[in-house]
Amino acid sequence: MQAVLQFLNANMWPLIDALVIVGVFPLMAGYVVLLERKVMADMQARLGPMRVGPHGLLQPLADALKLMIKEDIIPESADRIIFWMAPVLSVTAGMLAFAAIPIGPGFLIANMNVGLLFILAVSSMGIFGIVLGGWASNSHYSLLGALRSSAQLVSYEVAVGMAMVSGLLLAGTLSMKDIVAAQAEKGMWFAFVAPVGFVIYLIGSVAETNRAPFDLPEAESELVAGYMTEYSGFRWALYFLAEYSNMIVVASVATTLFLGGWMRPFASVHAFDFLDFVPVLFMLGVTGYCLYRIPKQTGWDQKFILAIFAGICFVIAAALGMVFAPPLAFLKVPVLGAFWFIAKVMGYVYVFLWVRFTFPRYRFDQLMRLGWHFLIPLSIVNVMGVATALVLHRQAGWSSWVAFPVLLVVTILLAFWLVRAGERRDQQAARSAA
Amino acid sequence: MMDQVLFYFFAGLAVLSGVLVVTVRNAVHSAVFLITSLLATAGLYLTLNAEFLFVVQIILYVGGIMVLFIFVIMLVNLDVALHQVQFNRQTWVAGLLSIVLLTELLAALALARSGGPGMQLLPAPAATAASLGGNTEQIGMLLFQNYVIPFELASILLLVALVGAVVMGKKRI
Amino acid sequence: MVKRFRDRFGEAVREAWLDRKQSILVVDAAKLRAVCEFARDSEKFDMLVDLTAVDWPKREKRFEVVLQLYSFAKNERLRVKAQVADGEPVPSVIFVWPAAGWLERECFDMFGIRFDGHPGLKRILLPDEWQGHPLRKDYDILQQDEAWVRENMGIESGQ
Amino acid sequence: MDETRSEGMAPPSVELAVPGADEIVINMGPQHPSTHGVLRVKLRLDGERIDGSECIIGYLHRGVEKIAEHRSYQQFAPYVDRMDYVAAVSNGLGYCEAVEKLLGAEAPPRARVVRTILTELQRIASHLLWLGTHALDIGALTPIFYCLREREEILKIFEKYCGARLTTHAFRIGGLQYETYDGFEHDVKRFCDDFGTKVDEYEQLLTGNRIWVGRCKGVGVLTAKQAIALGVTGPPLRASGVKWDLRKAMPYAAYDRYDFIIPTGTNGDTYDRYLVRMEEMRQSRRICLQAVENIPTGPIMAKVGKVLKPPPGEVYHSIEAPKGEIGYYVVSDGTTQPYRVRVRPPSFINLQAFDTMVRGHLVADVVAIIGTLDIVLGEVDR
Repeated sequence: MQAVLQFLNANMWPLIDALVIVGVFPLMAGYVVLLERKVMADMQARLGPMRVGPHGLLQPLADALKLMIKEDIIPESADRIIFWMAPVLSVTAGMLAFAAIPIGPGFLIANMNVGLLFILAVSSMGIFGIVLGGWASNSHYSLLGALRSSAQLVSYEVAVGMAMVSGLLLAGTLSMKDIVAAQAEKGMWFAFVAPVGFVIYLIGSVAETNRAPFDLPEAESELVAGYMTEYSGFRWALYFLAEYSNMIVVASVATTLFLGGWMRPFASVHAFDFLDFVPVLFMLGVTGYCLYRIPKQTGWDQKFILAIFAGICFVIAAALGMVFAPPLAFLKVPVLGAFWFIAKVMGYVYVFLWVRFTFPRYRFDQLMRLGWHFLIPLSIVNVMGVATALVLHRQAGWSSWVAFPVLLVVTILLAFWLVRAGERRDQQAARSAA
Repeated sequence: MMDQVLFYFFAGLAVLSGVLVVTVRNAVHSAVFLITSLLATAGLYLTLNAEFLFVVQIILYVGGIMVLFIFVIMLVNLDVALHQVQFNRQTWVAGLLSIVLLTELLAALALARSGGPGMQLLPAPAATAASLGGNTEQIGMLLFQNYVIPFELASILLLVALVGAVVMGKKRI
Repeated sequence: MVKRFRDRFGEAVREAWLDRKQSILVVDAAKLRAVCEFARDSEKFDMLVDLTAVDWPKREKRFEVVLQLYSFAKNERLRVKAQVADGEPVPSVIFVWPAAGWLERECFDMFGIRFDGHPGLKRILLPDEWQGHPLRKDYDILQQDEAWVRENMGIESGQ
Repeated sequence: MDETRSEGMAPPSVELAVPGADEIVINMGPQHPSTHGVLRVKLRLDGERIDGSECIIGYLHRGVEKIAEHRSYQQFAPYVDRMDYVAAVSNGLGYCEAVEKLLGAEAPPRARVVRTILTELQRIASHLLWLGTHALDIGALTPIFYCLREREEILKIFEKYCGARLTTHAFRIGGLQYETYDGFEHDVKRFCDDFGTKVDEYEQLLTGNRIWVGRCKGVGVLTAKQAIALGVTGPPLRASGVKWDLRKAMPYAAYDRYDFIIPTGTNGDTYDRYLVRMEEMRQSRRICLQAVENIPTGPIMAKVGKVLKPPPGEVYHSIEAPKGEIGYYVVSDGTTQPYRVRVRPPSFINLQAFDTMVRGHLVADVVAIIGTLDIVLGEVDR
């Protein structure tokens, strides 16, 4: 008992952080869903959810409530235990990865020196939730969805890992915190130093999270809902949660590795210090907009809810503004850092949504070809390019302004060559088929 | 204290699921227990402050190899396998081998305790990690400086196996 | 054109006339396939637009199989008819125009006309076990295969 | 054996044989999100490739042709709307003109022009629905909302004209029942003016998209020879390179007055069918614009009498519906009820080409091919 207390005492803050993540995250995922629906509606000339709360602001809560009280159906011929366990596994893997993600310099559950690898390892376990769930459902659609999903994950993991390596080479460390520090030191986000790696990571992460245009495991027009076909109610909600947590995890990794983590844009240029006020002004703007919309709501309840939201936004704005008071200056970096981190993650997630509503879906063989014939070779070339540039820079004394662009051009040329070669191969195949 | 609790927890879990792997009839369940066992082993590595090994264990064994295992199990017709006799009559061979292995392990432990030639217990891992500043760098240094030739040999061996598998697996090249 | 058909098939071409400016050709059912091949190859009626039947219960041969042909080269339509009795098989034109595949199946389904040489002649729109052929004039609109409906739909009647 | 066989064209409805060792048979539908209704498809797979298919249809069979024999000529007209329910106006036009031909009557010029406008609007509406669902099948989520938005404008015009949006029963035998409403020309013109840029917008979204091209190019190829042999009509036939359109070949309504071109494709694949339909929408817009400029005045109904008793005889009349050639073969025995009405359904016959198109492709292409055929099960099953 003593030992347990001691352990708790020693690890109090990480444990509290973890509780916050587990408690707040589902809500956040719910609001990401709302964001997705609103963005989708906007792109599709619609309004999206408007009924539950002003502008659908309470929709996530309503959805969560509905999903929780829905009947949890287990098919008769399903493998009960595995069917029961699989979604939990998925969510666990998704949430566990947050342990190593630094949301601002002050909010990090565990600063591991293998942080990035840990995230990679844990999120690769999420695949079991999908595969086992698909198998346990004892349905063809589920099984096919699960098989596709695992094949896709395994193939794209290589490219994604290689893309990460290009960032790691630049950072020289696996610790998430130190990666950000390395970018601060360099004065430049790694996305600009190794853009090819970033783009590969972007594509690969869309594929890894099974999002459109790589959403074949759950391709509605072909496989109904893929591995989730037989799930309902809360268990289905867990899968959903897992998908969104994966999305946020990959976005966080991209933010940390390529987009400068919690640093604000132009962190090292003092002329841009006024950007520090952007968070406050942004939240004040949101508050103002909420207030502006209040009179236009129908019914006092809608007005009241919107007023509450305005209040919440104002409190956040106040919290962000407080750090400019001299006695609280030590909070300035963590609080503003958290804002910038979340803003960048949301920006990355927005790209996911944007892509989803714009592009048609790949066919499975096309997806595999893109992965194996294009992304993997390109990512290997990219790693070698970055490594060469680093050697030229560090050992041969080239300026990094010369070394990196030169190697970048070489890599891009190779990418074009790969595309050409692929097209030629397709044509040849078409000719031989005809 | 906490370390010991964790050690016994992981060790017990590893042994228990290891036993279940071979006793459970359903191949998928068996694979799930194997995953549990591998994860428990990974947990053991973590208690030894070997983060890199921990992570690699998960990425390679759990995230890579076991996925392929399950992949294969799902594609193979399970109903047939369920009705086959799963234990063949080589119990005594297995028993003999186990005894030999156990003896070897015990002997090794005994020698290490008595400090036989080349068999000293390594210094406490925690101390190593702390003194050398990170387990990952240490492994990297060892692999690519002291043991670079065995490492490359192993890589070539794996490459050969890979090529061989492709050659055997593909109907026509 | 009728003359060319006459020259080639003689008596097999029973009648030919124009109805509302549309040319109609009545041929022997047994010669149907030969006529069709001739129409396709020599007269360039390269598309089978439609194949159906009409039931005339009072006639000696109650069914009239009707083919609508179209020629892309001449931009012209031709209606070929053949009269058959109940149970008398008609040569299938599926190897002349593959389009006939489903059309003949539908014709079989609705009228019970058998097409000789059709490789998969079975019901197409109605369930395989259905009794009766709905488009025959003696199949009343209220009549149904009640047994099938009871058995497969779990209701008393489809009405 | 004979010519068609030697071209490697299997007869379309051969039953699927018992699968061999390496072959599996899978089933799609009738309850499946991308079969556009209650179509059931059995596929025989050799590994990943499809080497045979069988469509099982009839789940929506309502016996339309039988019903016709028990209704008067006018009474049957609303039933044809229920066949291709996304292009009801076109169905109605075909039926009305067929019966008019049987009667020897002809609709007055004003009625014919209005018919042309409404039918072309219907073609646009039908193609829009096709585009939306086809894109949705291939995984593009957004186009369908744009398409439905434009389609809504067309349906509003229909609603203002005759009170119904979907199964309109817009035309009567002999002409029109209703005079056009005030502002009809203005509505049509405004729609056409807006629509031109909208089509370009859809094309921007899809035409050059690598994924779209990858999913559509070379998928479901139908050569001109195959298409003709299989009786395929409409956009699929034109995409195979046959420049044939009933509006030009055998003009009806008022099409002979207007200037438009028939778009054709070259490869006969899904991509070409897509391009052909897109261009057809533009051409339909052109026709509408020309027609609405100059609608002749005069009566809208020919003198056909209250009770229709066509002289005995028969007639086959077909028009270019959005899906292909829809034909009506009407036999009269001199009474007030048709002796036999046969509908030549374009979807039914186009669907027959599915087997030829799908062979050698992957399962994922089935969805694209069903989509590109643009079938409506209400018409396939009747």
